[in-house]
Amino acid sequence: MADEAPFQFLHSEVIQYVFGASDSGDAETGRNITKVESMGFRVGQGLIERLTKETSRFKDELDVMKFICKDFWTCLFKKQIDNLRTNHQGIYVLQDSKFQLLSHLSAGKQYLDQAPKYLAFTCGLVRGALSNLGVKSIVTAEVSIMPACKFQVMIQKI
Amino acid sequence: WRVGIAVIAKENYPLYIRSVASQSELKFHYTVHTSLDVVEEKISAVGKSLGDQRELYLGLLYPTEDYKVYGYVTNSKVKFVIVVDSSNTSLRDNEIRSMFRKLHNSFTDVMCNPFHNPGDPIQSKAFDGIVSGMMVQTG
Amino acid sequence: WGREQGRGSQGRQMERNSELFTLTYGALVTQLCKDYENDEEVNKQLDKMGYNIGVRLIEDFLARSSIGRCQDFRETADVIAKVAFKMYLGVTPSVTNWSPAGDEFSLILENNPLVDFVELPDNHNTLVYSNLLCGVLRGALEMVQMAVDVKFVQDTLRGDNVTEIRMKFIKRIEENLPAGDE
Amino acid sequence: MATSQWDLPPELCCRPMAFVALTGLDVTYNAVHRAIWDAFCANRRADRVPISFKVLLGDHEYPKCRTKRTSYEWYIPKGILKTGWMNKHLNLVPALVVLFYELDWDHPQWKEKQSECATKVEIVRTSLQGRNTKVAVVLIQKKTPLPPGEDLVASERASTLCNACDLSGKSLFVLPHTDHLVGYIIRLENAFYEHAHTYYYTEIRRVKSHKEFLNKTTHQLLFVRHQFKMAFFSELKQDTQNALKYYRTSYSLVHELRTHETNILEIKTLAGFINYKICRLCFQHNTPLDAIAQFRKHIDLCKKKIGSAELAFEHAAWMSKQFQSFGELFDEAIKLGLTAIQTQNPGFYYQQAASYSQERKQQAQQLCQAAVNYPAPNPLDNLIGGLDFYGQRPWRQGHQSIDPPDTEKEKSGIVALQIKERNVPHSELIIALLSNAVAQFKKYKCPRMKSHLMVQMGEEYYHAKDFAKALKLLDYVMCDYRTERWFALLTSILTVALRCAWLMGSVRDYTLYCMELLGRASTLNDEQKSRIEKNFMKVLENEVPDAEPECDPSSVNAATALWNDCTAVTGTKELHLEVQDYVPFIQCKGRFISPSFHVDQLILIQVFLRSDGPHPVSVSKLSVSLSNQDYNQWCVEESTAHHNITLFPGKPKIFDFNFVAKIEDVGKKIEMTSIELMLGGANRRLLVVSWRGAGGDVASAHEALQASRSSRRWGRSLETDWDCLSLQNSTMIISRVPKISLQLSHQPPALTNEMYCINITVQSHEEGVAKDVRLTAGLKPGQDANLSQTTYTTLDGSRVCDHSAPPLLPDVHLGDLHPGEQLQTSVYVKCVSTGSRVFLFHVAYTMDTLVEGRPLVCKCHKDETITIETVVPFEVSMKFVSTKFEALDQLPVDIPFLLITDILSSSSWPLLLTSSSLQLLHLTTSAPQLDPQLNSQIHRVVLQKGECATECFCLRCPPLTSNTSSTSPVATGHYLISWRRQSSCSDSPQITTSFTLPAFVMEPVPVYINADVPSFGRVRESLPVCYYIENRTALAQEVEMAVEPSEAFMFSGLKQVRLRILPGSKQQMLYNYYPLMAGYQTLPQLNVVLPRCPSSSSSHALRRFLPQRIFIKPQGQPADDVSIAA
Repeated sequence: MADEAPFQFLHSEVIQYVFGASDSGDAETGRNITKVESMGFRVGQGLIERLTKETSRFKDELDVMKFICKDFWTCLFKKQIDNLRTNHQGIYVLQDSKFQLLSHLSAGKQYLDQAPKYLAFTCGLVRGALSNLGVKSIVTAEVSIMPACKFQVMIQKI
Repeated sequence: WRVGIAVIAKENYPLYIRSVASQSELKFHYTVHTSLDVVEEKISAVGKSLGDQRELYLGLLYPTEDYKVYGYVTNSKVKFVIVVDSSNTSLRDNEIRSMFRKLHNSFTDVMCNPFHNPGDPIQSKAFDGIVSGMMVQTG
Repeated sequence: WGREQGRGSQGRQMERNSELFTLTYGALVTQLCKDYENDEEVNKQLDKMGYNIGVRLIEDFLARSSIGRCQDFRETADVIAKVAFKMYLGVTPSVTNWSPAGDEFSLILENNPLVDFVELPDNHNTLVYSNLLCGVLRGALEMVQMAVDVKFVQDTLRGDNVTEIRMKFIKRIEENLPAGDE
Repeated sequence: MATSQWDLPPELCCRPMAFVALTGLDVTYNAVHRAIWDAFCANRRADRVPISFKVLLGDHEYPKCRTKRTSYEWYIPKGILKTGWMNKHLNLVPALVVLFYELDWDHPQWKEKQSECATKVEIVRTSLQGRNTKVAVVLIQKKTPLPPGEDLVASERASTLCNACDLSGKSLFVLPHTDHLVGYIIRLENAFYEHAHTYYYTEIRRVKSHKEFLNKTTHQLLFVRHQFKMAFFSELKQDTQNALKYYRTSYSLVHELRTHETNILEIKTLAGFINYKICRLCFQHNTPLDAIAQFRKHIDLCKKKIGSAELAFEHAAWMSKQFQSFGELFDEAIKLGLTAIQTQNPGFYYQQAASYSQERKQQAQQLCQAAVNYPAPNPLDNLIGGLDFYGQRPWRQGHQSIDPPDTEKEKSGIVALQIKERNVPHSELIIALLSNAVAQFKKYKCPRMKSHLMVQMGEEYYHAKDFAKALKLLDYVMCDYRTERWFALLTSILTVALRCAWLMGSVRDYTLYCMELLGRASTLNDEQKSRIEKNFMKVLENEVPDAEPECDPSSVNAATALWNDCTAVTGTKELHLEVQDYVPFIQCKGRFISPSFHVDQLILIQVFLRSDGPHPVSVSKLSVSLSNQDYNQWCVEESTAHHNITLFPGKPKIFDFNFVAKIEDVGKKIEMTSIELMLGGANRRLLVVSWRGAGGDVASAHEALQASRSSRRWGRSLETDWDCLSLQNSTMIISRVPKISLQLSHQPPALTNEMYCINITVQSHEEGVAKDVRLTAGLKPGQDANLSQTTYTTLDGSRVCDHSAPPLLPDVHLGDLHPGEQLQTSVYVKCVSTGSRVFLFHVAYTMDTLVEGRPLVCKCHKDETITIETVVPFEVSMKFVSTKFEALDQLPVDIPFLLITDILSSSSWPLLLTSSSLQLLHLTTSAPQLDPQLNSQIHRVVLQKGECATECFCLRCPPLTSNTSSTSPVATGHYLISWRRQSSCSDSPQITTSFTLPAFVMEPVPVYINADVPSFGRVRESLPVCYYIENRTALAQEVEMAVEPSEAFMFSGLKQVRLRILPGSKQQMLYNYYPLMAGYQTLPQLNVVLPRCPSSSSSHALRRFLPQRIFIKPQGQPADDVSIAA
């Protein structure tokens, strides 16, 4: 079964729907990014709930992060995060050297400005998953060279 | 009540409370609420000690004269509490476990219902069904 | 569909990923519900998005399943049910209720992956939750010069015990004009 | 709390200790005896053996010992345990009686004494008829005894005394009354302890021995009794292990007894006793789990043993007591170091005790109403002081068969008990237990359990009609349930609190609770709500609200009176309620519609009100208070005759307020301090409900969060959107947007010390006149401190400003600016240090505007900042050289030398050097008399970037005066350069930059030798060279000089000469050189020696002012006057 295809088609259609064809102003774009991100957030909440049904309780924040990088990522994209780094002050950087949702955008500069659209949903997924595991965070993403991608997770201490 | 089942939000407010009332509904609420003391203690214990048990099933929270209170916590810190009449000795520990597992499965489906807003009280026929089933089985 | 017959980690893996799909679809539908005044408009939007997917999906499909042109509508029906649905949704609907003229049939889904976990709230009684599928079929077939009319006639979400998609052949599109969004 | 029949008897709860009686001591009159007694009983520490001593008279009568039964054939026991028994063995029947007797070995009347002692012993023995109690004798002696064996008399008399009293040697002791008393006493009591041990041992044996006579049918009671006795004796013997063993068997036996109406109480009582002992010992042995297990077993066994239904409350009472006393044991153990845990602590047992007391109370209420008058004769007072068996009924003591002997008596007995139960202060008991539990749960981190118990306490106080206390407790815990959103519980607490408030006639609390019970946090059904709402309205109408249902009727009248009083008070009664920390049925959310407003904009506030009550509510006034009260007048809405504000259930209402900000609030924040809502009013009761800040309540934050995530359709209507309305409690007033432009033109970088010109153009785009335009220009404040020390700003570019000029020029008036006009001005800054600076240009003006028809004078301003780099205009290097252009390390005194200065432009703009000058110190020009001051060689020189100008001055140091003669460097003066940008207009001021000349050491030259040499020579033509030797010393100098031969020259003149030169005089030597070769030639070297002072300097040093080379032209060329410096 071609199981990642339906999701990819759907995802890009969602982007299409939210952002529309024309490139609107920054404020507008910002609002749309948030929209897609919050959709991802909700999906992340649900997925993590299923995913952690069998796993035993987490020891600490790092434990949670590892789970996100391994199991969660595998569940989303059939591969693990390639590199996890942290400053031990609540900032984690997750690197995916071949990020699925960018792979179909042909590499090269001209698409770099398009990238944020295609990362918002995943940022939401991660944030949703974390928040459901009790870790409040801000998740941002950046692309240097397609299709490699860095997700930065900033933990909000309450 | 011979048996009662409750789902408690991460922030410790009730998401779902149901009991086969033979005594006051209220008392059941109190029982569940007070049991959160123990749940919280157990949760906070994780990672502190070396021999911490990290199972989702928290086991018997505390015994009292007339009922037994069992606890379970999901990784999303949502708590399930099952209270059974202490006269009800038929229930084995592993039966309680499987009840919790069923609850958890059903709860996960609720969480995945796009129309459900996490944090809102649980309004789901499916979930109601599961719970009713348990009430019958144990009550 | 993976969940019922848990086929070890492989099956689970697939299940997981289809969950991502299912949940994302759910998020989309609720987003549309927020964005649009009423269910009818949501249905329309779903169909439209489905169409857009369909027109792009078809190449992917033809590529994956090296299937040539279908001789007739019956064959098309079979390909849709046995190959396409299986490939993308992991379910195989049954093809039934052929019209005497053989230009109309039903796809019966025992189990619709899009609606796992879904419980419709009362204020959405006219929402056709899975309407995306109609659009997809319509779009895809249009790419192979078939104009069809697709709609849900039964839905487990509405308490029917199966989900039924009704497909009606309208006409062959002769000149191979590029299909634009409508 | 008074002791009740359910309290465990003290003889059971105390720790049993061997009982030893001391006789023959007169502790009142005899000091020695007193001392001995004190030594026994005063401050016994734990290390002393556990004995309880009593002083008894020698002829004390001990309890009679019943003649031992030889057979149990026909004996039917009347009960399990005699009430007197334990006490008897604790306090009445000693294990050992000690006779104290004063007698020294060498006592004169030994014989008499000895027999007296013997009789005393005899008396004791007789009064102990038939008991196994031991007797011992202690001789109190004045003398310290010799070591054993040495005093033959003593040992001999001791044995005779033993015989006389027929005591074993082990039972005779000597107590020398010396200063080591305590030591002796301790030795004594250890010996006594031994005796006691053997006594109790034999007692246990004795009880055991009965066993074989007993049969299972008739004597079950005795089995229990005997095991108990053995256990108890073991305890007295401090053999707790065996004690525990016996108690356990006794316990299991007691449950083997057949129970029925008539003996169930006795069985439970005994079971309770034994259980208590077992648990207590388990804790003592530090096996708490055994204790708990035993207790659980105990409860499970007895729970169902209720007994007669009419006395069910007794069972509850008993159960309660079981839990309480276990709780106490547990608590005790913890005090002794046991560690308890959250889920297993005494609290649970106190709590259970409490709940049984509650049960007791309920049953009492049900069962005891019927009973009317107390039966006579009183079936409960038993003539022969107290019961003789534990747990029996006074009216049928000793009765053991299944059915009561006399049903009439039975009835009246029950009635009596019921009536007695009515007077029990149940609530008091319950509250006491609950508060014990609270204390425990507080200790073991169970906040919620604690709150729950406090609720129960509150409710109990309510039942006990102590409404004030009840309300206090309930109000205290309420908020926990509110903030944790357990609304069902909150509601139930509120309902009780509401009753209390009503019964106390506390209007404030009553209204508050009404408001919350009507709110969305309340789980009451609609008609309950309607009822409460009705009452709420009555309060507003200043009427007496109806009593809450379930209010105990007896208190209702009193309460009604209270209400009447407080409604009777004349005048408008105001009542203020802060509802923020509750969930009132009227919700309020306020917001400024924007987080900031320009001062010339209308400031808009929206207040949303919504009532969740069942019926419409009319509001008399709504007002918003702001941080600046002046605005409050604009934020009031009052309902009037023709328009009255009514809130319909679930229908939000919006109120818009607007006002114009005051100029002085520009740059300030305006905050909503509170929102007030007035209900009721005029000559009724005026209820002022207020919210802090912009409203909201305990629940709204959570609702907002949920709403933000929900998939509901927003923006359809206020009803649906209510939850996601967010508060905005403050706004910022920012100044009006200026409609002017500000241009700056200048030529960076700035050069140090120049008057750097910045041209400013202000262009107005206003419709009206911009009045009183002011410019503030200069160094932007808040930069590096020393920048403000090195920057000067002025408007006057015509002259170089001095240090009085400020770094920042404030408020330069530029007059008014008409629409479309523009005005220009220039500002000059002087930076005396290099580096980059930020300059601020701030143009402020006032405008008369109209906001919504209201005139408003607003200040506007526009800021520009620029960063300017300051660089040095040119580099200057200066060096002193000799006339031969050789670098000098010291300045030779009174000998000409040169100053050479290089000026290298580093400015990117062309510089105009107007002139330069020297300010000399300790130096003069080479020939002061000829030209006293040097004139500059640069005059209006223009330097492009990188170009260099050079000057050369010939100077000399005047002859040293005493004060200048020093070996340390001396300042030599300054070099001044006047310049400006070439671009700058001619009248713009010149900048003079001064450079300090290097300091130098002055070098006196004692003997100065120089020469006059033509500028060139010619081959084979005579070349006259004249040497001068000047003696500057104060002595006549011998000089030897010789000219060395050279292949380039021939010469005539003295080849070698020796001459003397007088001080201050000068000698001239003329030589005629004859060049042989052309080109640059080295002159023949002149060697000079000063034999007088060879130190003064080498010939080289003397030679250094002489030219060394000369240019020789070839032969036969016409003479020209091209001169080439040598």
